[in-house]
Formats: sequence, C-alpha cells, structure tokens
Amino acid sequence: MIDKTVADLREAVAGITDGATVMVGGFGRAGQPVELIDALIDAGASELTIVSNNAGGGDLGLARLIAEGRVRKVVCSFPRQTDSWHFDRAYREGRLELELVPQGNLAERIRAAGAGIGAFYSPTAVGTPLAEGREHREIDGRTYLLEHPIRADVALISGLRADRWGNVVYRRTARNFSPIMATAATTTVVQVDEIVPLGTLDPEAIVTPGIFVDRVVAVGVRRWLRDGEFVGGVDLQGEPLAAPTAAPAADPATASIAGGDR
Amino acid sequence: MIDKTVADLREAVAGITDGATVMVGGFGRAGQPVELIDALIDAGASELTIVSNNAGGGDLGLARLIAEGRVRKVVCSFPRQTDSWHFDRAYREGRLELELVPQGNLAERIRAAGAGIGAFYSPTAVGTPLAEGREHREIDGRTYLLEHPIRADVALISGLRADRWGNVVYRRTARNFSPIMATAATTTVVQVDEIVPLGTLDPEAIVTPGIFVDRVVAVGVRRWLRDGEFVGGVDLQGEPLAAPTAAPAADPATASIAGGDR
Amino acid sequence: MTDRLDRDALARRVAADIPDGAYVNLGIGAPTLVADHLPPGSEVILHTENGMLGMGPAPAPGDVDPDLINAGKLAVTELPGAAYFHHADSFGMMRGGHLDLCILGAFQVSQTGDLANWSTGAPDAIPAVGGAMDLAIGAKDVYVMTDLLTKGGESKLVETCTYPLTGVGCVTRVYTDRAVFDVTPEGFAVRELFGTTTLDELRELTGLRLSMLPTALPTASNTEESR
Amino acid sequence: MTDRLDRDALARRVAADIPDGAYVNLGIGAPTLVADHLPPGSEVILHTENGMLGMGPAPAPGDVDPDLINAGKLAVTELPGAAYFHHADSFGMMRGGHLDLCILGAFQVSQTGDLANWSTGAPDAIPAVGGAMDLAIGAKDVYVMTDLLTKGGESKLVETCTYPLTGVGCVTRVYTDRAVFDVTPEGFAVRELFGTTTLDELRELTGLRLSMLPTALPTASNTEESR
Repeated sequence: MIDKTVADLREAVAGITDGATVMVGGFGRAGQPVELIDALIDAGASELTIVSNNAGGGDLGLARLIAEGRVRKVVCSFPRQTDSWHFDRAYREGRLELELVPQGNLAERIRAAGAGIGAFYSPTAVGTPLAEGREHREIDGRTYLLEHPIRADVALISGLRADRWGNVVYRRTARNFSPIMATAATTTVVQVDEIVPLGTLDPEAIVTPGIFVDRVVAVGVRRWLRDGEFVGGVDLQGEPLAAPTAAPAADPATASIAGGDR
Repeated sequence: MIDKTVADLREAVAGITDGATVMVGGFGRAGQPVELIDALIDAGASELTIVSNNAGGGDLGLARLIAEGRVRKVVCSFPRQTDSWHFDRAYREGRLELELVPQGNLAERIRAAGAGIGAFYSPTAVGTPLAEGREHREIDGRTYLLEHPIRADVALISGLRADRWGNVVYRRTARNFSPIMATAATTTVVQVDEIVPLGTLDPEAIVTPGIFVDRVVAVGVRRWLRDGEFVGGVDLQGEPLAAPTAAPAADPATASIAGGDR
Repeated sequence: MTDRLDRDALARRVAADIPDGAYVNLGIGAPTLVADHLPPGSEVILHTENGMLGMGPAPAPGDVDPDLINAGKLAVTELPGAAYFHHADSFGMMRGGHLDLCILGAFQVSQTGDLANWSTGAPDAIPAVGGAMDLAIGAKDVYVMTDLLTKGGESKLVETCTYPLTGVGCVTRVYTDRAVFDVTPEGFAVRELFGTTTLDELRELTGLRLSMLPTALPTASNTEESR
Repeated sequence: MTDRLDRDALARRVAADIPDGAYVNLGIGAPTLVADHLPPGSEVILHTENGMLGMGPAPAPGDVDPDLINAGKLAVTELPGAAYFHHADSFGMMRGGHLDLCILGAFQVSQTGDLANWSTGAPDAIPAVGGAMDLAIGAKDVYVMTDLLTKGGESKLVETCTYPLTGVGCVTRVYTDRAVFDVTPEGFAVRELFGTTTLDELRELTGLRLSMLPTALPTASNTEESR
C-alpha cells in the first residue's frame, strides 16, 4: 500500500542536509509553506540554497530562515519587498549570494527540470543586463537566450488537500510555483490543510499528481477557511482581524500605503 | 460582453482556408472533434496540413478528411493503426506527405509554440533515424536534439463543457492534446457537449482558460453520458451496444439508446 | 499644474482605451488603478502573473482572502469565469503572446520603445526584476503609464535609456500626465495633448523631436471629463 | 517447448518483480498483460501516455467509456486516486524521469541496452513511432518483455541492433520466454533461467558471450509456480 503521509513536520523535513538546494513554493505569503520552513529551522540545516520567487517578508517562514542565518544563496525573481528586511540586511552584509532570475524564466527553468528538457531558448531579458555573457540565438528573426533547468534536492510546498498517494489540490493563487517545483526536486514534501481519503479528490481537478510527491503532512485548516470554504475575518497575512484598538507596530510593514513593491 | 459561442458548426469553422495548418485534438477517437471535422469537410478547405497524434481511424473524422483528399501533409506520431486504411492508401499512393514526430516531442513542440519558447533541447530520439541531420548538443553529459515549436492557423478541439468566455473542461483521457493545441493556434475552435453559464465551471478545475479560445460551439451531449456522468451502453467508438437483433439505422442520430442526443 | 492629469484621471484615460474583451495585465503600482476605471458594462479580463485570469477588484476589508492576491501581493477578488493556473502556465500565457495588453510603469522609455523600469542601476540597490521582463516582451501591446517628468524634472521619454533595460523595442504607447505618445518608426508621436499642453512645450520638456499624429486630440482630458 | 514461459506466465513473472508503490508504464501489446498479474494487495500505479495515472483494468463489456482508453486505444477504467493531465504534462512525466519503470516490447535489444522496437526498416512500411522513443529514454528502468527468438528463429538479443533504434543504452533488463537477462557493462548477464534452459543453450541461441549473475536462479519458473 502506498502511504506518503508522515506523522509530523519533523518527519516531513527529515534528511535535509547542510548545503542542500531547497525550492520553496509561494508568492509572497500565498502558498508559502511556513510550517515546513519552521520545521526546517528546527531541524538545523544550514548553508542552504533557496529557490523561491521571493526572499521572504516580515519575520515568518522564509524570512525567518534567512534571519536565522541558514541561507547561503537565494535564487529568485523579486527579493526586494517593503518587508524583506531580513533578506535586505543579510544581502547588504554580504552574508548571502543572490541570483536574480526573471520570474517567467524562473518558472520555465523549474518546469524544464521536471520535464526533462535539457535547455530552452527564451525571449525574456534579451538586451538587458541579465543577458550579459549568456548564449544568444536568433530563431525565425527573433533573439533568444539559452536557459538551463533549475533542479533541487528538496521542494517544500503548501497545498489545500492531499490523499495518501500524494495527489494535491491547491487553493486560488496559493497554487503559483508549487506544481512545477513538485516536479523538479529529488524529494518533494507537501504540507496541506488536510489529508482526505483516496478517491475523494476529483481526478479531473488534481493539479499535482502523486507521482511528483514523496511526503505529505497535515498542518490543520487555516483560520480563514472552514471545510475548505472561505469564511473571512483575517488580514492579508492570515491574522485575525484586529479589534478596534489595533496598535500599529513600529515596523516598516505599516508604512505600506500604496502596496506596490516595485 | 464577451461571448465566444457561435451558433453552429458552419460558423465555427468559417474562414479556414486552403493550405491552412490545422491542429486536431484527440488520441484515436477520444477527444477527436469529429463534428468540427465534418463541418470542415463541408466547408471545402483543401491542401491542409494536419497536426494530430494519429492520422485517423475507421471512416470518421480525420480519416474522412483524408479520404476526401483534403490533406496535403500530416504531422503526427502514430499514423499506422489497424483501421487507418484511408491514411495508408493516400500515403502509399503518394497523395500526402508524412512528418513523423515522437509523441512527446510533438506535445512539447506544440506547448513551446503556445508558451513563446524559441526552441528546446529534448533527449528523445537521440541515436535514432529521426535524429539524422538534426542539431545535437551535449548538456551536463547527456545528448539532446534541438526541437522547434509547431504552430497552427487553427486548432480544432473537443471538450466536455465550456462557458461564454471560452473556459473549457474535458473528460478523462479525452483531454490529451487539446489543452496544448488550444495555446498554439492563431484561432482555436472548441466543440463541447454543452455550454454552461459563466461562473458554473470550477475556477480551480478549468483546464483551458478562455484566453486560448476563440470560438465555442455546442454539439450536444454524447450518448454515453447523462448530465456529464457516464451511463454506459456504448462500444469503444461510442456506438450503442448491439441489441441481439439491433439493425444499424440509416441515420446514426436515431440509434441513440442511452439517452444521448448528439 | 492643474492641466496635468492626476493618477486617477490618467488611469481613467488609459482604461477608456481598453477594448471590451481584452486580456490585460496591469503592472504593480499606478497601473493597478486602471482596474478601478474600466468602463461599466465592458468585460476586460485581468491577468495576474501569479496565476489567475478574471481577477476582480479589492475585497471589502473583512473579506480579505490571503490565498487570493495580485502581483503586488494585495488582496483581490475572483470574478465569475475566473481560472487559476500555475506559474509556468501563467508566464507561458505572457511569453506566448496571448495577452492583448500590458500596462507598466517606467523609469525611462526610449524613442525606439525600449523600456527601463526595474532598476535605476544604483550600486547599492538590491536588484529585483519580478515579472517585468517577461511582461515587457510578452504582451501584444505594452503601454506605459507614468508622469512625463521625474520628481527632479527630467524627462522619462528619452532618446536612449540610461537605466538598465527591461525590454528592447517593446513599448507601443506611453500615457503621461501631459500627453499620450505612440512609439512609431520615426520616434515618439503625440497622440493626444492634455489641457493646455502644447507640442512645443513637450519638445522642450523632453528634448526630443516629437511629431504629431494627424488624428491627435488636443484636449482629450476635457473630452474625458465631459463624457 | 513446455519449458518456455507462455505470454501470461511471462507477464506474471514480470509483474512479480514490480515493487509495491512503483509508477509503471506498460507498452502496447504483450506488456499490457502485466497489469492482469500484479500481486494482489500491492499498489502499482499505472501511467498511460495519453494522460492518466491510476489506470485500472479493462471494464466489463457494457461499461466501455470511449473517453477512457489506454495508449493502445483499448478501454480501461479509473482507480480511486487517479489523475488526468494533458499530453505535454504526461510526456514531461516520462522525460523527466519520474516513472520508475517502463515495460516495452522489442524487435531487438543490443548488449549495450540499445532498443529497436518501432520499425523493421522495411522500405514499404508506414513508419509510426508513437511514444516509444520518449518512453525508452524517460523511465528510470526500461524492461523489455519478448520472446527470445523471432518466429524465424533469430535471436532478439544481439550484439548490435540492425533495425532502426528506438533508444540508445536504455534497456536495463530483458524478460524472455527462456530466461531473464540484465544489461550490464559487460553485456547481457543471465539473471534467471526458466525450466530446463541452460546457459550454454542460450549462448548457442543468441550467439552472444553471456555471463551468469552470481544470484541467478536456475528454475525460477518452477519457483513461481510453487508460490
């Protein structure tokens, strides 16, 4: 019998070694496997290379992993956010290396790793500083850059529900990078709100088939959901809405009035 | 208001000109847009280049298009079937050209066209006759072949349901090539069993978002389904199971015993 | 000063040019405002790079869903007809030329349509590119929405970009607070002047040889207001 | 004659080697039979190239669903836990090395693991390759299931394939009606002999320098029968 579920978060991240390359799903906070990252911090691995769209925001999850000094290098498209102070400090102090990849190339390179593509030509970034020193090729009158796959030892991702075969469904824009990261890592670990019986997930709507998944751990239903349905009552970080007397903290997160981070 | 639905099959295939490259969804009979192909035959276009996994079986659909002498070239992975007599004859008589592409390269080349990839390196077919004269490249110790996108003027595909924005869901293995073909053609035409109100399809389960679809036409629920659920009573070709003395009707529409009204 | 369009008026002006049924990606920042000014009754389908078509406006404060955000990581909503997909599919949509239009901010736009909007090249800046380069080369049309001048008074329309490029020859139109410009083979051509702005004034502010499209509207902002 | 395994017995023999939990693609033809002999209670997840994981056995005659077929275009069923996906994803699964095992038929297998199974190279034949080349290079292990000899009595195990190749150095094991062979750096090594078949006999039939694995089982077919 196939049972990819593991009992707890500790077991879910077991075996991630110092120096490992770890893909981390999520776009900002949506779909970020915060519980798995916390377990990874507890487990103690360091000198990690992180592949993720962002480099953490606030003090949670990826940001905390960086704050704890566990990250040697970040491969991402958008590290700089209003609340990326942990990354910013580590970067400015030269404590970690940054490899900047345009978001679409990042996604396609991850997909290529999972799909056995040796390399591909992308039109993105041609003529920009990110094209310097790269192989250019003209195809049908357009210039492209050669892009190579990005693989990882481990992918940590967050889904809504999974079954014991490792089939996963996501919720809304929390899907983002997770389905492709699941295909590109030697070991893929998925945290979900709940594990459901085999045969419960609609076979037409499964986004990540279990073939890409090695371990599944249930972390409990998020506070803004009930039976998988949105019930509201939280802020963008998923924290319960403040009572009338919410005091703004003295941190930069409150300085965001226009919300843009570019 | 966006309304991609068209009134009938004639309108659905309008504008397909002689010499056009037409992608045709389906794997064998599953997902083959037989009604659209019939309309294309009626519309009269010829000298077509067909991109499809197979080259037709039996006397229906793609096989009939070939039998009618409308096809100049077939790009496919598996033309030879036990019932591909129309293709076989045309090929042996030199009336059409065949470009044989391994199935995975065919799929990936179609995807590449839709995803704006200039070309990619595939390990498939290295060392085989299909690699002759092709660009080889060694990447990380493995040899790959350069593969280029396959685009089309029109894609004809078959789905289960669609809405007026052109969002499409499929049924079981009838999905096959259709979602990628929808992305790779200038004009994508979808036949579905039924058109449903906007907002009815689950946003998490939409396989082809409407951005890839230009025209949608309803052709009626297939005879082996009721309310989208399988009710049985047909053979592999979708024909009603023979009753002990079932006389083949002159008009296929009257042969519906399982509640379909195709 | 009052002749110049403010951000909201500019967003309204841009929105008025988006045809019914268009698939549009709105960049982070000012372009996001365009969503609030789409003509009522028109169906424009908004794409967000993080995996959604059919994005709706911001939710009421109590209805913020942390799983439903846009590229700027702000809460949005889901319209009937919406669809979700993963990042490779989302950027395949862009790169494959399926979006009709993308509206971006800019540091500089050159007269050949080069765009610089991701980095000022400052040596101590932390670089971040996000989806800007993919968007710039992906959409059928790339419109830029920006003030004509920087806070320091320099023209953002330039002969050649001095900031690091986002994309080459990708911008087709620029909406500024003073005028709308098309990028043509002969450089920037004024499509529309706002308020009392004149062609000569624009030439002086930009230092560029600007032409005037035969169809240019001299007082579009007023026209807008009187609708 | 009776010492040789028939197709069903061979399918049972192959099936016995598939570990619980393996992701397996069965080629068209004889390999399809393996599905009928998977050990009860073991969960082996079958992949079919036309977009499905969790494929079940053939349906009852009245339950044939034309939308649910395998790579050979035969009716199959859906097991609980099944998932559907499109062709690019299906072949990405293969090419990306996610399948544990693929079982294919063969015209010839060379002692370096080259496979020829798609074309006899006959000048008047209509070529058709399907997914064979993708499968050959994609799965972690490629097992071939075949009679040792052609109907004309020629060995399908050869020094060098004379038929057009499907894949280079891809086969790891060959199950035949007389013996099981591993492809090793030193060529074919006998892993198991069926019935009264001897190593010398195999050397004569194949004309190849064959070695014997230290762990080789001389009478596996009997062992099988007595389970």
